[in-house]
Amino acid sequence: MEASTLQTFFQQLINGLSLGSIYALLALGYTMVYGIIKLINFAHGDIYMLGAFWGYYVINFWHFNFLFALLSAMLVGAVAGVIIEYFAYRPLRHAPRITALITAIGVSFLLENGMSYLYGSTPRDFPQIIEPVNYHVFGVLISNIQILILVTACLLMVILQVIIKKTKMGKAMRAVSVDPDAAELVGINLNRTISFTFALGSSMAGAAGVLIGLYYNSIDPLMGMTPGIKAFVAAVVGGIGSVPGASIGGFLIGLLETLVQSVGLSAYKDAAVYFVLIVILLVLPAGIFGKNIKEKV
Amino acid sequence: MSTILKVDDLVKNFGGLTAVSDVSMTLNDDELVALIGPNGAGKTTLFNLLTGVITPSSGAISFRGPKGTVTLNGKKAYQIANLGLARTFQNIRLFKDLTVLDNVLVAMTSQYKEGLLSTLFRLPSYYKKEAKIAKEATELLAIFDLQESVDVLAKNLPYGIQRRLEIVRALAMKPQILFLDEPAAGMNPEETADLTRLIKKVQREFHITVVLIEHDMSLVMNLAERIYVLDHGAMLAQGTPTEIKQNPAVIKAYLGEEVS
Amino acid sequence: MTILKANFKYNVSWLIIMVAGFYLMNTLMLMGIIDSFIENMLVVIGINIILATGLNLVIGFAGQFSLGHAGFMAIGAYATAIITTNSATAGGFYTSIVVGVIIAIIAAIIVGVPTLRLRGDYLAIATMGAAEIIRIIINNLQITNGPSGMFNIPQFATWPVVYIMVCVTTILIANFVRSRAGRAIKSVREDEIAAESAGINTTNWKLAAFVFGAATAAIAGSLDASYLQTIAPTNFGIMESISILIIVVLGGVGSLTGSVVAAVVLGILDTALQNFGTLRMVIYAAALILIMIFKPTGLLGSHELSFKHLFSGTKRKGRVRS
Amino acid sequence: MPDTKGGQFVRQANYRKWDGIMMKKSMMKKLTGFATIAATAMIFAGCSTASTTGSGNKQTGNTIKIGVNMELSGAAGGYGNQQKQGIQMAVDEINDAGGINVNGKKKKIDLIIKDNKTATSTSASVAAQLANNDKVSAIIGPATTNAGTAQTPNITKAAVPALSPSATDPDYTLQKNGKVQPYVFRACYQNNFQGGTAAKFTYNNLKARRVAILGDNSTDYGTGLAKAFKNQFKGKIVANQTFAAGDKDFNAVLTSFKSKKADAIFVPGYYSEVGLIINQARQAGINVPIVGTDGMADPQLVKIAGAKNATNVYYTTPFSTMASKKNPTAAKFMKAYQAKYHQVAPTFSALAYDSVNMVKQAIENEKSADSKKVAAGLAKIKNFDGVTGTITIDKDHNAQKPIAIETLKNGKVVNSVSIK
Repeated sequence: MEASTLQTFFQQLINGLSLGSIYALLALGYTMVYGIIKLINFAHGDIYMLGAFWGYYVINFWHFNFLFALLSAMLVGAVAGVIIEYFAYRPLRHAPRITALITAIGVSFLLENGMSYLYGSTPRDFPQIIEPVNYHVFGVLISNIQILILVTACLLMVILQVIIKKTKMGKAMRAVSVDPDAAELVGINLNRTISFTFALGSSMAGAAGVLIGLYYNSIDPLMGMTPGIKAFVAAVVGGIGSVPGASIGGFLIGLLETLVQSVGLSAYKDAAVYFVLIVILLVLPAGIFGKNIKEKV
Repeated sequence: MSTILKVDDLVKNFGGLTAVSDVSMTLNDDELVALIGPNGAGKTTLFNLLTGVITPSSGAISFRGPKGTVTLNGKKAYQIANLGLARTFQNIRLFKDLTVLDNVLVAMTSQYKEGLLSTLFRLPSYYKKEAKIAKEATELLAIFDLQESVDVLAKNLPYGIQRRLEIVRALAMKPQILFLDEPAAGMNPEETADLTRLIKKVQREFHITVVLIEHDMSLVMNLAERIYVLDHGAMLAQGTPTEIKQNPAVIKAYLGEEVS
Repeated sequence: MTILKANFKYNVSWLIIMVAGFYLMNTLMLMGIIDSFIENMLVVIGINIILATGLNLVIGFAGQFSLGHAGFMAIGAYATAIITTNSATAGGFYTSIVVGVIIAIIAAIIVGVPTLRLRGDYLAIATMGAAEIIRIIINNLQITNGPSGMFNIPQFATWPVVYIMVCVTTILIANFVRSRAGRAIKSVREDEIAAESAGINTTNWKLAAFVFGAATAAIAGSLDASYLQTIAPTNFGIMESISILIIVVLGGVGSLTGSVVAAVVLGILDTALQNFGTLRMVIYAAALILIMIFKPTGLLGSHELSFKHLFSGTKRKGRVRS
Repeated sequence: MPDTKGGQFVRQANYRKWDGIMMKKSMMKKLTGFATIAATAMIFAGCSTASTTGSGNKQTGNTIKIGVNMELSGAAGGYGNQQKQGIQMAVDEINDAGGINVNGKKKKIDLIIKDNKTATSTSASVAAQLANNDKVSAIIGPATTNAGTAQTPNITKAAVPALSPSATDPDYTLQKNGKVQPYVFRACYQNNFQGGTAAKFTYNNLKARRVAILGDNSTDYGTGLAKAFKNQFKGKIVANQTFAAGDKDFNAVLTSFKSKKADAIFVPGYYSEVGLIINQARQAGINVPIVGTDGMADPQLVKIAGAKNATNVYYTTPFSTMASKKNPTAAKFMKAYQAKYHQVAPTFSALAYDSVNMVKQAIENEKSADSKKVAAGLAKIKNFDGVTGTITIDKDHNAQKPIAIETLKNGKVVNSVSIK
């Protein structure tokens, strides 16, 4: 097990990018939901967990193939997102934002512990529906699943960007995120737009659940907790509300964690992430791609 | 009559946009000055620059305070406020969930001290200070007929009273210059008339310089001793109401804008 | 002097309630009605009251959304654990509280000066990050015994000590809130720009509230370490900050009485749920969502229990009758 | 000049100086007042405050109450629920056989299970309730060291013994002065013993001289074992890195190990993460031996790692499928567990199962279910025939039992070596 410095560097780059693509995938959903109703949807990480469990069951028991598992998990994620929004967040749309945040935390607890109660909290192995294959490129290892995740993350980012910029619904979403009352006045259906955003964002999480389950081969009811918070950090670093920002933030956090671990400071990898977060916020208070809106006096 | 505030070549750029360009003006003791101009002329921006809410891109503002003349550029808003420049806002900015009395007391924060110990342990000196400062505030409120509503939350006051309270809050700062940003906005003629009397009273009784932005020309002409006219961020004209009324440039810029 | 006399009445009322509460609890304990299980619950509730009122000062009164309360609690807890392990005397314990408070104040200044410029959720996530950094550092230090945490910490924080500390910190916070300082921080919460224009140095007042909150959190941490006699870095993670936040929001943001009530309600709920095993957190989460949906401003909104209002209320009634 | 109220208001009197003087005076007065209050408070604190000290719980009814203080939710919920299954099974078996023989009279076990949600304060509260209100004879649990140490003061006050199936910190059973905690016991190895065994095995049997450590830094289990290994390993530690529970990506650390020329990797942690480490190490082409401890001895490990990858993997364990062939108690347990829960028994369940039976043994030996007697009985347990081996409780209340090292090849246990 020997490797040249350059090979190690590129290997770590690949490691960082694949970890980053996972954060990016989750951050996309976070950023969309936050962008539209300014709510840190704590339950987002748990929808990702639901997606993973759905994938686990349909592959194991209904023998879905990968694509169907992925698409159905996106659908399940979307439905879960819409239901959560309808029952838990919609009644609180005019309540103080901190109240909605606590509800989001409550939903997150409910999903985590509800799943623990129903299915136990022991980790399960995810069915290996795609046999992992390693490619050696100039001594650097990269697996087919890593490529798949990286490509999916980028693809979804582009699709989202197109939806937001080009479609009518996308325009409505942007309008609502700027001023919900004004959007309603010009005839935009507020509820439908917000539901659509939740569906879209949550379907990203559902897809991430299947992909990450496949990649790491281990799922459990609490799996959404840590990546959920990291993904939110990624979204904030990138500029919350911005789709490219979420991706850049995700890759940045992934690369940073990899860098810190590769120099032997793994005990401080989370501390480094939070430190960089604070520094970025101090320099760019709205994140890298965020627009810093000053209050009008 | 001596100069209390002198503004030289003040410029403010927002990105590529010049909101205020090369504005110079002077304010004297105890005078009532109006700042007029079409919408978007940069009046509120000028107020924001003078009171430190935003910082100028270039230019100088000097103020003759009780401790000699100081430059206001680069000073924070609270420092400028404590030097004696108080203001109200175009869209009322009261502390909505505080009582009328507390709104006024907040403005008096820097006029007294309560030691940490006496605050935390409620030493007798705390009660004395509180009583004394509350008395001062209530007296001030009484001058403006607000003594009945001291315990009312600011957000529960009628609109016109809210405007009045904002003026009282500014006066509680014991200012030397008071900036009023469209004090009559949204008021009916009766309320406007009340307000006119109020501003006159303030200026007369408190001996302070008052600067006001106003669109209501009858109010402006009725009140102001001098008028500055701002258009597209630049100072278009200045003079007495009679002079301004007859200034062709003003008529063109102002009426032209208003007609279209 | 009349002002003093008038306020004397309210202050004495509070004092009587506190002393009566103490003797009631003490009697119930001597009678065996409060056993060590209920005592344990009461102490945990007490510590949560300190934490929640301190956080409410920052969130509810200064309007600064901090999610890093557990970090400052950790500082107090470790100060007490380390000092009393080496010097197991009451003097050592009280010194450790002071040391913990001082370190927490320094940490709060280091964290607060840069981050309090941020607003809303950005501030929340920055303070959460800062608290995590504190926890990770503690997790990797020798003196704190790393992730194993510390145990066999001598117990000085018996229930009377905790009771007195709860009373003292609550009084201090309530006094702070109803003073010149309290008005200043509330004005910052209401409208930062207007506050600045009213001569309020918003940066300093925000920091003052943040630092005060951190100091009380450190006291709570000290009591926690000394009462439970065991601490570990995992006790002070994001989830702990969130659970304190939940107490604050459930009680009502901006209501100290609400924080006290919510700490009691949640304390009892939490204890009652011990028998439900895995289902416990499911019930807790469902309760949380339902309370928030049906009572979005918390149990008490921004209302406070005040003798001034009670007394003047009766007076007004009296006048009507006569 | 018209002098009005407003004018007076503006021209404020210079009252600050005067105020300063007044303040000093009143400060003095108030400080004395405050001192009085403080003194009163001290008196409160000093005299006649209630405190409870127990003399143990007597068991006079027809049942024996045994409490369970367990991590059923929260971070360690997964491990806690495995233990609960083991406990439940042991109790069912005992009750089906009529109960525990107390001085000739069979008494059934009344099991009281409570959740401490992996929190120290809740653990203390649960212990207080079990010991004082439920009047249990003994407590099984908690699973983690931190939750365990949090209950120690309360059970000691109430004189109720607690037997933890899996608290591994060396000082767990000790007081600050090094003396043994009279009511604290454990059924598992302590870290120094297990870490040392792994170190010796790695050096002597695997002949590894350069070892990289990747340990769980979020629990005392991982760090304690890593420390013990480091202290007792005669070769060189070339890298010492950590992860946190819940981490899923170890590629960066494993890649960094490549350049360290390690002969073996020591991974003290639980199966959830170690399984992933094995998986990712083998994927990354790292084929050196991976050595771990009993936290990874779980059937789920191989599933997460992938059978193909679980090769050249070693771990210390008191108990396993392999050992069960030689140990009839274990074989019986494995079979019954499979029948009851439809899965292969994990180590945590086995340890918990043994814990209940050790309590039973203690009660039968002492012919009493009084909590103090149970404590005495637990301290005297010798050559107890458990699923996890023949157990003797030593003077520090640690479970002494033989340790074995198992080898995995293609996901199957192919070898089991006993270490002395």
